[in-house]
Amino acid sequence: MRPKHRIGLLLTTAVLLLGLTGCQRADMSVLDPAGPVAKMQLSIIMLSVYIMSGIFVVAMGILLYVLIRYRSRRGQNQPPKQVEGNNVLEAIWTIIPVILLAILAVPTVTTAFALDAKPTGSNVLNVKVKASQFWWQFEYPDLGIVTAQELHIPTGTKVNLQLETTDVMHSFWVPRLAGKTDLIPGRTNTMWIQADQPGEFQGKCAEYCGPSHGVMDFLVVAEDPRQFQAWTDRMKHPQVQPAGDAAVEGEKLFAQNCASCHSVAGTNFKGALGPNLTGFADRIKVAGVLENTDENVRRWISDPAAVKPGTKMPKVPLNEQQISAVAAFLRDLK
Amino acid sequence: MAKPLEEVLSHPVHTATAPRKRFWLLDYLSTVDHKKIGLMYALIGVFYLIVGGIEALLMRVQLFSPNNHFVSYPLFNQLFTMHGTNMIFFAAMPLIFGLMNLVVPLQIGARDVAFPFMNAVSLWFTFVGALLVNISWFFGDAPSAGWFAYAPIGLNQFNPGHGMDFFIVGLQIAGFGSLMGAINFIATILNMRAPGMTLLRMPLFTWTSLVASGLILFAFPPLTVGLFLYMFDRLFGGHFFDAAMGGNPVLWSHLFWIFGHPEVYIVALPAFGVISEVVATFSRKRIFGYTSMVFATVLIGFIGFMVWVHHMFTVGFGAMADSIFAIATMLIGIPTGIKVFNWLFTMWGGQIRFKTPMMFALGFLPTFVLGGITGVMLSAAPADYQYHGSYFVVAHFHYVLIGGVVFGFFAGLYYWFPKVTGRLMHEGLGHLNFWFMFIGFHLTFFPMHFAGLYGMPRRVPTYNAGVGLEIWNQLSTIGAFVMAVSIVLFAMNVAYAFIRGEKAGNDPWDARTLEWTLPSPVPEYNFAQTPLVRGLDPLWMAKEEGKTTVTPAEPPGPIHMPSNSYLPMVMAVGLFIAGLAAIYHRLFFIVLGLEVIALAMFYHSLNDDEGYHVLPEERALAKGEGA
Amino acid sequence: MSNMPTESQHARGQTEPSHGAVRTHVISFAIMIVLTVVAFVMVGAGMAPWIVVPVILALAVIQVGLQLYDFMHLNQRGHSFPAFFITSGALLGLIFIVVLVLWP
Amino acid sequence: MEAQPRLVNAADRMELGLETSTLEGRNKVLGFWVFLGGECALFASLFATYLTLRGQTLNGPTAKELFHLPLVGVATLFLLTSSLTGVLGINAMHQGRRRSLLRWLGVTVLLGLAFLAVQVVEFITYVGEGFGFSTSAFSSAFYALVGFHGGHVAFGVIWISILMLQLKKSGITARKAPKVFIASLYWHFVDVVWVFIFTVVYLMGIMGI
Repeated sequence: MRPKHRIGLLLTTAVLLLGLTGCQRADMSVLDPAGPVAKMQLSIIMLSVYIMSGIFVVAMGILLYVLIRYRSRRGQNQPPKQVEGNNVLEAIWTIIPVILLAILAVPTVTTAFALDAKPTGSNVLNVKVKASQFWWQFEYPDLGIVTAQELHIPTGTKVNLQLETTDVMHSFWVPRLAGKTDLIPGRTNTMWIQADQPGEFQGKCAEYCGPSHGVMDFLVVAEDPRQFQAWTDRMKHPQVQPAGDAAVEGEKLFAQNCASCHSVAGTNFKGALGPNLTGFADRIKVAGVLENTDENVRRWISDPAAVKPGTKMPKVPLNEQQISAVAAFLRDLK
Repeated sequence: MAKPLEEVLSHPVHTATAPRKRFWLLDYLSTVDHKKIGLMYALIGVFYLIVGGIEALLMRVQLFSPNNHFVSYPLFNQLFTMHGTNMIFFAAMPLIFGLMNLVVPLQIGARDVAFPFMNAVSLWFTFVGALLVNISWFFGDAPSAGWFAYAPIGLNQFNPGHGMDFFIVGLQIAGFGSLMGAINFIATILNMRAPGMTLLRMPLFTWTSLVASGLILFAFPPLTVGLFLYMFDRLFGGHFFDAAMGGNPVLWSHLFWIFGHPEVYIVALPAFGVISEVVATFSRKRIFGYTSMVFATVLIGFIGFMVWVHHMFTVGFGAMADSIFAIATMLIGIPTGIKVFNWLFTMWGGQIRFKTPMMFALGFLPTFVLGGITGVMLSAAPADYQYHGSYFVVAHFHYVLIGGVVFGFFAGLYYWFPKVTGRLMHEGLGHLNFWFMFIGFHLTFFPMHFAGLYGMPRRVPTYNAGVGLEIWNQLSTIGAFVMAVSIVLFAMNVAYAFIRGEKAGNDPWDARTLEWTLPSPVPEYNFAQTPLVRGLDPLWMAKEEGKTTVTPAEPPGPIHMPSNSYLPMVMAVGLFIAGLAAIYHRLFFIVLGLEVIALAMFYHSLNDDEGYHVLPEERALAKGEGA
Repeated sequence: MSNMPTESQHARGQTEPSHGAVRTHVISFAIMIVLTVVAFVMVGAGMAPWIVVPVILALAVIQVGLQLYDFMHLNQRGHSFPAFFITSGALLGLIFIVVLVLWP
Repeated sequence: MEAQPRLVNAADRMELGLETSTLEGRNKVLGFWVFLGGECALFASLFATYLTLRGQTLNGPTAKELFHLPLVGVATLFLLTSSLTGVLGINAMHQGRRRSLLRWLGVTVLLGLAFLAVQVVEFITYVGEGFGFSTSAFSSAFYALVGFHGGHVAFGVIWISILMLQLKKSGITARKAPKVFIASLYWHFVDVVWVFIFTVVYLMGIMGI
């Protein structure tokens, strides 16, 4: 048995498996882009895959041939002819790669410049992204909205992102919409994204940032422009009316225990250290990672570090009933 | 009053003969013999390969399924930090220095390295550096900022424990060791070649060792500076990387990758050298395109210094920087491609024998080519915005570092093992070792390409369920254990060789270069008479003329040998004390440790030990020496 | 090391370094001082930076050349390897500096 | 017989001094040059650090407010002169004149000490003006670069002093000569670095570039 048999086998298996898993929900796949940026990037990926596969096949073809044809056999008493080299052959395998790389280099450079150009125009949406250990804040300066963990964008619109961090390095990555850009202390980076279709796109922090780096998730929620408009209206004029005793009790507890860090638009809660909780009930996730269910809200409040080790959110001294009350209050933030 | 020049030069030849035999352990602790030092380097390398491997296995168990809690998140971070650090600095580096020490002087017909004493110092610095980083576990606080230790996550504000200090001080010490080793090998290779061995007659392993040493020489100082700045920031209130005080965290990233990228070639180039030797020997053919191989090696070395920014494509330097460094990176593909095709055409027309070293070389080829082509894919900056920091990158560099370096080193270990020990390893076990490693490797790392493309970032202790990541991770975990079995098989094979291994003889592989003219194991003075080199592959040339060995260039005479010394170990102990004291801010012990080093250096400088001579009569008495 | 005796035979024919070397060194030194003074005076006189900076950098490079080639004997035969390593170090160092200045 | 590098080297050595008369000496000299190549990369990294951070003065003083030309000029004069005395020492060694060698090395050490004294005075003045190591990123980078160089000078002073002790004991031998020679290489290299420091740090700093 020779090595490349195995390679062939592995390649086939891998391709098969790829096909199989294609049926699954793959909402973080680079190979399934949902916007122009990721599409441009995928086209470079595919171009390089084609060129490189060609080189691989040629090299492995030669290896296969050589291993079969020139294996040592019985009765070979004379050593083989000692060849120093061959200028023509060596020139060939210098020049052909140069040409192939040039073919790859041209779109690489043009795409790099295309992605670097900041989109302008009246219908461009500006968003300030601020990352902290281990959550994301999204501020819409033109709309006066601040939210966290879930970035709402209208479909078919270019969104300009201004990226900053409050502590360590992070990296903003939504595989189906765009490759990543780092958020670095002391710098402001920019990138742009656009979603061509509505949907929820999983985002990840892609630069190691501490104990909970692996769960520093966020979502990009792309909606058609009318729904987006409706969302912005709700965020500008949120309904903060606790319904029921538990929620009223929750509001008091929130004021005592949570408001120093969290703010909610339309209330007196103006804490700026933690995520803004305006419209919390509409969120898909709690803390960016858990499904937004009543149980998960309580789980998160009762011991945040169990979900996100190293989080700045402390374990608040509340009993189970009080936590339920706070959860009830949060459920009413629409 | 000046002595006349003649008198100065006709310095009386020392007649002192070899000192009495020491107990073997004491002999090794005080040795300045490049072969014993090489063996100890290789042992350090294999030891940390196993330590790093265990760390990898723990991570793979954790990642077997989503939302697993086999290890905690902070522990996982320590595991990947230590895995990377151990594998690069304390497995790969000692392995290359081990092979270089064992082989390079023999290949160039030298009796020793240029600075035998400093060689021992390098070894012991590497040893205590590795020890210092790894004992952090026992001080309850292993480093957790990644082997790249990006600022500011490694600064006090975010990493208040001592783990990072162990990392910084340990790497600094090991780095000094590597730097001295590199200088030693450059001087050795340039100054101590046998008569007639011109630069373009040097074996390719020696060439790659020379270029790798040059890379260490220029790549480690930026790391040294970076680590010093880090130390100032953490221990003495500096503001190099702290953005709040005007510092710049990207500065560290730059300094780290100026070192970090050439580091890949530092460990990869000698592996390429091994492959060149093994492929030529087991095809019974001269290496194809020797001169272009040499130029490709030098070119890779130089371009290797001009591409580090591709590790920082997502930092936001803009399209201009990204384009320049993307193209520079692609350029490296060209000399690398030349090498691959030269290897293929060395085999073309040869008589290929599938011995274990050749199996590893053949396993190297497809694996390394895959790693190379994903490397070119990564160099396309806009595509890299997607790959960067994802499992695709993890797959890529393990293809280069395991597929290229580890396979290369195993080829080298199996190839030169008989020369070092005088015993052959078992072929059947060797093949089994190869197949387990080859299959386990691809099973572990091929799926990681897909995990990356499916959106899995690196350095995460857990991943999202239901987005198509489970299968890739499960395959990887299974593969990792298959690889672990291959290491056990290797250990068994070494044990077998020592217990019942066949005697190797001078030239078990029908090889081509000078080291195979020597007895196995090699006597302490290597060459009784310095050989005369008349071309590439001197032994093969001799064989073509019907001779069994290479003509000597000198009559038999007394051979000068350096004396053993415990000072290198003492100096390393001093540095260990000073390092540990610096971590815990104990000024008294810092001074004490540094004083130990200073006194050792002072003593060594004044002592002026001129070594001893082995006389021809003594050699004749030694076994295996056809007097 | 073992071939020390044969080495010494070659070295026997060694010529005494000429006293002319001292004169060369003193002249080099004088040039260095002049270059330094020029650089200091240019800055002290408050000339426009866009003239001064390239000039003083060039003066520094000339001075360094004198140090390397005269004081450190890089001009003598058998110094091709030293020259290679010191220029490589300088060249790579220059690349580090330029890249870090352009893209900090 | 074909070309042999050893013979070529031997011919080269005719012109050279005692320091390259043995293989050990040639190893030392070549090895030290190689080391200096690495030192280039080391100081380049420090220069790069300095150039990246020099604008980050925060509330601390800027280069323009801080540096005094005359002080730097005096320091430069000391170091440049010591470079000349160093090479004159090597000249004496080549002629086998031990006392002359020791005298020149002594002067070199004294000039090195004078340079260090000026630097200590300078640093003390700066700290007095509120420019400590922790004042700003600029101050950290300044002290790192200039301090690293000063450390090199101090090391050289100690090194040459120890060599002088040994030379007093043993005289100029084929084993001592390479040690003295590489110490002089080191000393010149330290001077080379200073030339760039006074140009890039001080002169350009005073111009406010």
